[in-house]
Amino acid sequence: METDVLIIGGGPAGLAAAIETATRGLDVTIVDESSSLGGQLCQQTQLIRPLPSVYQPMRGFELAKVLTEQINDFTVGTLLNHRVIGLYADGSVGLSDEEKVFPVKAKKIVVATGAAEQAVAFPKWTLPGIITIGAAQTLVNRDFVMPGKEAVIVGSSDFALDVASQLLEVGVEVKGIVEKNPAAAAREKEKTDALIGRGIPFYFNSFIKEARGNGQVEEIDIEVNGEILTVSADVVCIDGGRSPILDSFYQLGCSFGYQKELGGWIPQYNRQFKTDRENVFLAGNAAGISQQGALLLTGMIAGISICEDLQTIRSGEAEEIRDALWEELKLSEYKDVWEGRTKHIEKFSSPVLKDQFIS
Amino acid sequence: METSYETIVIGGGVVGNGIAFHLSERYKEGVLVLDKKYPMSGTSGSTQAWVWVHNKTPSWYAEFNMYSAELYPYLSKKIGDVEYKRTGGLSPFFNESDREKAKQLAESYRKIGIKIKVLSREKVLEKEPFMNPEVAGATYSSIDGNVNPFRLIDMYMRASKKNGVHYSTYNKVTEIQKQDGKYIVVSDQATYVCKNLILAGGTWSRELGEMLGIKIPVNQLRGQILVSEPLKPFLNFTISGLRQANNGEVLMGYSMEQAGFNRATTLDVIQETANMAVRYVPALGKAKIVRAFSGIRAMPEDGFPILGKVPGFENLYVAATHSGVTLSPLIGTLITELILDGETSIPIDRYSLSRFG
Amino acid sequence: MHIENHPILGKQLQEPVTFYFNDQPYKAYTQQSVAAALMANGVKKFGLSRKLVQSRGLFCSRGRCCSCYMTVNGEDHVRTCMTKVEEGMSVYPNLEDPEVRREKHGD
Amino acid sequence: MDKTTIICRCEEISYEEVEEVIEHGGRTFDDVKRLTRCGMGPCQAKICTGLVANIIHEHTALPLSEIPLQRMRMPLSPIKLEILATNSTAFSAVKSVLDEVEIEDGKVR
Repeated sequence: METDVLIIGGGPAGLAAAIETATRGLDVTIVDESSSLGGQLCQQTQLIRPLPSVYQPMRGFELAKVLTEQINDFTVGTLLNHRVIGLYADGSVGLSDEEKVFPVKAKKIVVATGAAEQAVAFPKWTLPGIITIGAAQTLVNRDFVMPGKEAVIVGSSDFALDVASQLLEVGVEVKGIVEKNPAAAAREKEKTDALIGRGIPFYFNSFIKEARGNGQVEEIDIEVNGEILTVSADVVCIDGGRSPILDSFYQLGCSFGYQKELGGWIPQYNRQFKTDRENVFLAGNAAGISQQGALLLTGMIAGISICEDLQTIRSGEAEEIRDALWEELKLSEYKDVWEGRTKHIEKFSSPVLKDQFIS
Repeated sequence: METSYETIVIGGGVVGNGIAFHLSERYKEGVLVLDKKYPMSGTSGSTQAWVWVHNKTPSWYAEFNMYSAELYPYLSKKIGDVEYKRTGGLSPFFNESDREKAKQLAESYRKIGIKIKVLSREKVLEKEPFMNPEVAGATYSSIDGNVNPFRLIDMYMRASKKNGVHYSTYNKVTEIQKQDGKYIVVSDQATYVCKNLILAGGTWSRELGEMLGIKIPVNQLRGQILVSEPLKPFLNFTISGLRQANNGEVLMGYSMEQAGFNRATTLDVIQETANMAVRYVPALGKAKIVRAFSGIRAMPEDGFPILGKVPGFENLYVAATHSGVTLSPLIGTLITELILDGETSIPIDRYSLSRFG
Repeated sequence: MHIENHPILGKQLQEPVTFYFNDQPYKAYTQQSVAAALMANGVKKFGLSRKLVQSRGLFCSRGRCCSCYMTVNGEDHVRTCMTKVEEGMSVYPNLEDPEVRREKHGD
Repeated sequence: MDKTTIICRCEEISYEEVEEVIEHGGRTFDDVKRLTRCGMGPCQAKICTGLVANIIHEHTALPLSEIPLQRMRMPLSPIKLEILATNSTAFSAVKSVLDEVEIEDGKVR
């Protein structure tokens, strides 16, 4: 199979890249492991803001629908329920539909594989009922299943606080939010205050001492200022932050750098969102963890850059659009993320890890 | 930090560690092992780790491998459980026309004491019921087996350390000089002096030799291996091409490519290997593959070990070979004898670097 | 418990199906993953760990951690978070390493 | 952290076991992996990699940017062997052992 642009990952960034490239006449193929496009947006009921100026503010699942409809107007091949297995010697990407493995030869590849949730380990964190915060959201908003009756959340990122509200809305009792950092470090003051206002206890400077249960989690010990607080819970949601999913980049031979603000190790890339491997671009959380609106912008930049490379847009015009998107990106993400991204791009030609297969 | 040693071994792979351990059995002090990274990060950590004898050729080389395989049970007793299993080795063939070749092999090797049976299709399926019933036959020898390479190196290191061997890891050697009958070894972390120097750099032997102006003609040969998830024990033998490890994983692969030091895997070879594996053992088709890895074999130019004294250099020794896992205990024993006794219990002249002229 | 009426998304449960866990029938809906369907029915323990023989269930729900491995329709080690539940599906817990089953052949 | 805490869920490797490797000079994820099997299970280190990096960081004071990524490999997620075996009929690089036996004048060389 051949295509102009192969987009790995049909989440917001991948879809944004698909829209930019497909509307400019390129033959685009999106591959995604799940059965629908939209990625994590599909189960996000929170309002997404800020969004790029071309979109009205809306909830995540609505945005997924809007983006998917936009590509439906063009000839975009969608390989759902397909996953990337690896890479052939000639650079073709190997996909599987669970019946066979076959190569796809693409002129340009966009890796938009998103982010993985990081774990927080404590004694007996392997018990059933202890799940990631993302898993809790999927259960509630995609599968329409109550993950439990009494929940404790470990971590208090923006995302975790959104999910805490969503759990409350469907009737899960949130027995507490455990945060290892002090209250002063809270990034989402507004959301924190709102939850405190609804009577949700926040335990700052705290961590999970141990989980217990017979066959599944039944109670946990929280260490708060040296004291142990035992809380009964049948679901514990772990929010250990997120980091870019790198497997595809690694196989493609991309180099990496380390930017704490972007989620740790990330591929090297430049202002075009192009990696140091020929014809390999990237977008979204895979290029550094950021907010939904920013992820769309990164996909748009990658898309425009591909069109420029494949000459379906004039270079000057591409440069203008890209500059404008970068301006918007600056306003769409946290200041430290933006600064991390700027630093990362400056270090494009001096990766920390390269030639990882050469011994 | 100590920088003066009686003996320095450069290379902490299965060969270097084998030498260090066997030396440490006989003298307790003054051995240092240097590794550019951490032991197992090279060839020794990326192998199926067969202890394999029966169809190596020519016969004198098979004999050499047999002596080493015979040492494994004793090695396990000395350094601890390395998950060595003398499973017996089975090399299936699918064309009846190969039977003649197999018989000739068995006949030739009987003379040197390697017992090989040529099995009928029925016998193969009786021994290994999951083998493809289309198999025509197999050669079989009870001498073959396998070992856990990670355990092997771990146990070598623990035993050596107990005997007083020092290890310095993440310490790449950058320069070697000969001065006043001693060797000066310059590395990332320090400059060392030693009397005896052993080059056990595996795939990097050529580069090490160049530091002293010696040509050690070792090339690289890539092999790609697939690993399945753990399965209930169902394979009885080390089959040439695949084996089931102690924890139930099946390792499969027998590929050879020239790719220099590039340890990437490619779907092309992964798919070919998968094909080979399902052809050998069709029931494996449902098993899930969790990983593919590449190992770079150290391959001397003529395929045979380079062992012993380096001509023209007093107290300089080289041990560079393919089949390091199989040969490790024997090479360790022989190099130790060479250093401490000046001669070896089994002649190794054939393996001298001097053969390359 | 299934969420019949989601506060924001409304009534979304699609076609009901019956699937079997340890041969017992359970009710689920077609859009649900096998893992979610089990959790809706109060089943959280999907199997046992290999070494320490401890209970395991859903963890990442992204097909990455393999904690939700189960035997589905006779296939061992299926990632149940990535597999949609189907009418009549038969699900068993992951209790031990898969057994290799020999293909039937003519002799 | 409690020393018995599981770090690798698949292979059930504890904090203590990871710590021991670092005490023996290991400083990368892959060093820990080869000595303990941490990260060698079905998930192939997708969950434990960050946890191990943190332990190495705590014990060696190496900054996280100097603790390299684990080596990632194909297949990117587990796949049945029979699926992998599709679309390939060539045996160009994969050889059988018996092919290496060379016979000369009716005898093994």
